[in-house]
Amino acid sequence: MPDAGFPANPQFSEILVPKDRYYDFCRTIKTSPDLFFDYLISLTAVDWNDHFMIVCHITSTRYRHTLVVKTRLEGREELSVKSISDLWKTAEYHEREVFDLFGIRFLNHPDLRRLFLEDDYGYPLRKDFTDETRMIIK
Amino acid sequence: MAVNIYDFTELTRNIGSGLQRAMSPGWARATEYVIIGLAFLLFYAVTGLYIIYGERRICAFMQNRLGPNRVGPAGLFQTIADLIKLLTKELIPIRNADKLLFNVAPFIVIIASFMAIAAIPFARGLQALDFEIGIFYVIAVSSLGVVGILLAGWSSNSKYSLIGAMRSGAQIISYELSVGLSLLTIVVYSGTMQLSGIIESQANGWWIFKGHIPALVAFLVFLVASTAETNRGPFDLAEAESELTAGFHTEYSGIRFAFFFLAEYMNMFIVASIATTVFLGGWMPLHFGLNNTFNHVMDIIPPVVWYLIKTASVVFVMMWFKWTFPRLRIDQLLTLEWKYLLPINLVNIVVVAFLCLMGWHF
Amino acid sequence: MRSVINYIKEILAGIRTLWAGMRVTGKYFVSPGEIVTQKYPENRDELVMFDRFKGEVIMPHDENNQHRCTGCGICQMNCPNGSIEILTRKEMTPDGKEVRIIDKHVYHLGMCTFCGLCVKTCPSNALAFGQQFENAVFDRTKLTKILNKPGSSIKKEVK
Amino acid sequence: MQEETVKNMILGEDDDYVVNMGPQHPSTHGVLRFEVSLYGETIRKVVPHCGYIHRGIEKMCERDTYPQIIHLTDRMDYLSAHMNNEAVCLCVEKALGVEIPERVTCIRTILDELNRIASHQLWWCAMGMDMGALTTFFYGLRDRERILDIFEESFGSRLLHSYNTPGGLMHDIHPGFRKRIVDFIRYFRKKLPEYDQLLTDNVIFRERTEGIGVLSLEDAIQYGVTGPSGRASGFSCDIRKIEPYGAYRKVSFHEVLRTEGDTLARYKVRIAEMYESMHILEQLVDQIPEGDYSAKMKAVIRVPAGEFFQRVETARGELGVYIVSDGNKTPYRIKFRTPNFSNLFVISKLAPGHKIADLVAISGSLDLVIPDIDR
Repeated sequence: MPDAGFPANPQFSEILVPKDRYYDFCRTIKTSPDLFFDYLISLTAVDWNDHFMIVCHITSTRYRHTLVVKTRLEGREELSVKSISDLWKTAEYHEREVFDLFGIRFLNHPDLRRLFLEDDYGYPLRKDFTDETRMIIK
Repeated sequence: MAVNIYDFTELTRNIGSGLQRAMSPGWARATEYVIIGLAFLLFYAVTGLYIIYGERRICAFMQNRLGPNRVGPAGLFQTIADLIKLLTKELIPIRNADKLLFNVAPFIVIIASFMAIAAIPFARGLQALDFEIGIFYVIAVSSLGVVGILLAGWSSNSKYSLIGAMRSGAQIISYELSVGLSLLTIVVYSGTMQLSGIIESQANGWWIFKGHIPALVAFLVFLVASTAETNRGPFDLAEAESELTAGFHTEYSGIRFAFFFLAEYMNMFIVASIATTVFLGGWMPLHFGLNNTFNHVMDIIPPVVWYLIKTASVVFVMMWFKWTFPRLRIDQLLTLEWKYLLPINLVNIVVVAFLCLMGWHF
Repeated sequence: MRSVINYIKEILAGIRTLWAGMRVTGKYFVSPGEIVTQKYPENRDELVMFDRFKGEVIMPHDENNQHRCTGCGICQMNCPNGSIEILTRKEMTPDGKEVRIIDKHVYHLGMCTFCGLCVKTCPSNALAFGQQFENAVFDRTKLTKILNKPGSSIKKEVK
Repeated sequence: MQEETVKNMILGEDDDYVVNMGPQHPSTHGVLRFEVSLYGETIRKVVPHCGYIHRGIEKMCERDTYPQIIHLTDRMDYLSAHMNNEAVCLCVEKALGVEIPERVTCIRTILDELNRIASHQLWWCAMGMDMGALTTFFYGLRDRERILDIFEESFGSRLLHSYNTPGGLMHDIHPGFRKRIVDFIRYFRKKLPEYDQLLTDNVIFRERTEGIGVLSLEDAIQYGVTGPSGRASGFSCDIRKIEPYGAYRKVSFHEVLRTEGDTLARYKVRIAEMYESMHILEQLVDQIPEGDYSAKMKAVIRVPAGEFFQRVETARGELGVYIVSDGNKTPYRIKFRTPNFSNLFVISKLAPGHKIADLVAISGSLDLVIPDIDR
């Protein structure tokens, strides 16, 4: 994969995949018998103000190796990335959580509803989220 | 062996003739009815409340707790306080409920158990109704309660209630068979359906002792089936608080709920007394052998006390069931009835009939 | 025939397991010594909490009505949810220096999560956990407490 | 693009008989709502709705310093509070590269296992109560009380103890700690067979659980079902074995694995884990090394910029803590991969085809703690 980056990470091997290759890459590492990353530990997002980073911790129950797959979403509005919920079923709910808390849409997601919050709440884990009545800011 | 037991018939006859001397026959009859009605009402309420208290204490001791111990000595007035609380509570009206049926349902349940209690023979002569088909009457009347439960579930317009009521309908109607058949074994033995007659037939030994193994089997089947018929745990599917919150009486509050609650406990008392009457010799004292000191000591205890002791121990066993076992699932409940209890019962009756035919019973 | 025997065996095995369970509950029914219920309001006197019990944050005062709090505000800073507010005032010492002194140590019991960070991080050990656990009140404002007693002063050796 | 459905109920469009179990329902152990579509008594579809106690712990953590985060993690899975604390502490310690005294790791492991037993006890009694055996509830709580006494004596609180702190422990253990644990093990080894007599062997319980809600190994991995629920399907997911932390390297214990994957298997794994935990405790309790109860830490902990991930085995499965730091004293982003979050959603796979009563049994056997899902 030529356009992937390998950020330094002391703990796990890490790979930064372009957004449009993200789904294909995930499918490859899941189905390839040498890699066999069959267990998605966690899927989350990080708000870096100018861009969002999707972070997946994926491990293999057969070889016990762990990989961190990241993909970068530019901008703050109309964010979307292809869903990996058909590869790992648990991603369906992690993606719903990310959609709920960050407002990142996942394409081809079977059931993209807000998981925790009301529909008009806003996206609380974004860094620019404010709520005077409910937050104590120190 | 003739057991010399005080006959309450003399007392009641004396009261009857006294009343007839004092007023015209019609009035005397009416007064008798009122007296009997009031006596049963009082008995019903007091017994119900103290069975509830007993259950709370018993389950508490089984669970390493103390149970109610604050109101009155040893918490004896706890359930009375609860009753007063329930009486003063608001009756929450349910929107979209069928008002008439919703209000009638608790009364149907409580009237059914009230009618059954009339036939219970507490001692010789101490019985309001002594039909020749006493067992048949009790079974028929006690199963009327299911109508009330079904109505309650249907009319409260709640999904939980409806599921609970449907479960209860399936459950009670199927277990009715086992209850009837297990009682029938003793009817075959004793040759009468009159409750007092059945007790008299046990003067020389209780049916559970002298009825060979079939009577024991019938007793166990009756215990299981009657527990199920009263909607008690482990067969409390109609209430099933962890599944259906409170089942058919989810929407009931205040005294209407109290009616259901009281009826449940009184039904337990009723089936326990039927078990006592039919299997455990009713008011007959415990005898071993023929004339010995033990038997004479046992004879001193009055028959009513004997009756209540036996009933209480059957009630205790039913409580013991409830506080030990997990609840069955609806399909397992029906499996238990149709695949186990009913075939066993049928075989049992054939065996008993054979025994009686050959004259091998006592 | 075998199926009939199995059928009966199955029933007997089931009854045996049920009886095992009933034996357990029956055993506890007849052993009142196992009852663990505490008669709570009556046994208040003999009810002793563990000495490390985290009841509420208190500020121990000695017999001279002196405490150890310097009003440094470290507890306020370390409190995760703002249950502690330190109100200080400036005071002149006899030798003309201006020192900061605690005016009010406001403690919101209603917000406290008993994490223990204030007690742990206090540099002068001014705070401790009390044994009081009956904290229910009818008025929420009563949960806001002032830990330093009126008229109290700081101990000499803490300065 | 998928349309966002703005609806509270998502079932019930056709002629289904839809029943809401929860948010106030005795069997959901918290504020969780199952939307259940029924056909008679048989479940057609289950949709879990959560978020009733979402407190935004991850957002609050972005505001708090690392020692302050600890007390928030207590409130996720409140039944395995100690493991949650430890996960954050281990992650911060790993980021800082601090050497933790032997004494601390040993005590932490002991407390992990005590907490696991306490949690499984509460699960056992709640499971029994879900199945209708109310007496189990009191027996379980009675035995759990002994562990809570150990906790209270040492840390002052029973449930949410916030006893860990990055670098070690808040204060040293109580002198009576060891004796109480030994007493407890002796006591509990006597009581555990009663658990078997009451539920495990009971014919009604067996009928209710055997073959109910079978979770295959593939589905367990797909759904990320970890902990005892995953191990009942044969998914070897015990972090204590895979990535040993604390003193787990030094002790010998078995990872309890079963292959049936049904409700009874999940039940039996937890019962067996209680025995395993007591086995671990017996190995460690006499060998608590002397030393400091905390490593030397700076007054203000600043984690170096970077990303750190730590997995810990809680009583319910794998807890992952993902800390993104930008070098400040507060984390830039913290994510808790909580076990119950993944364990919950498998219920919509397990329950259909069974009866309502089985839904209660299945959700009881998954041992859900709702605040852990909502965070």
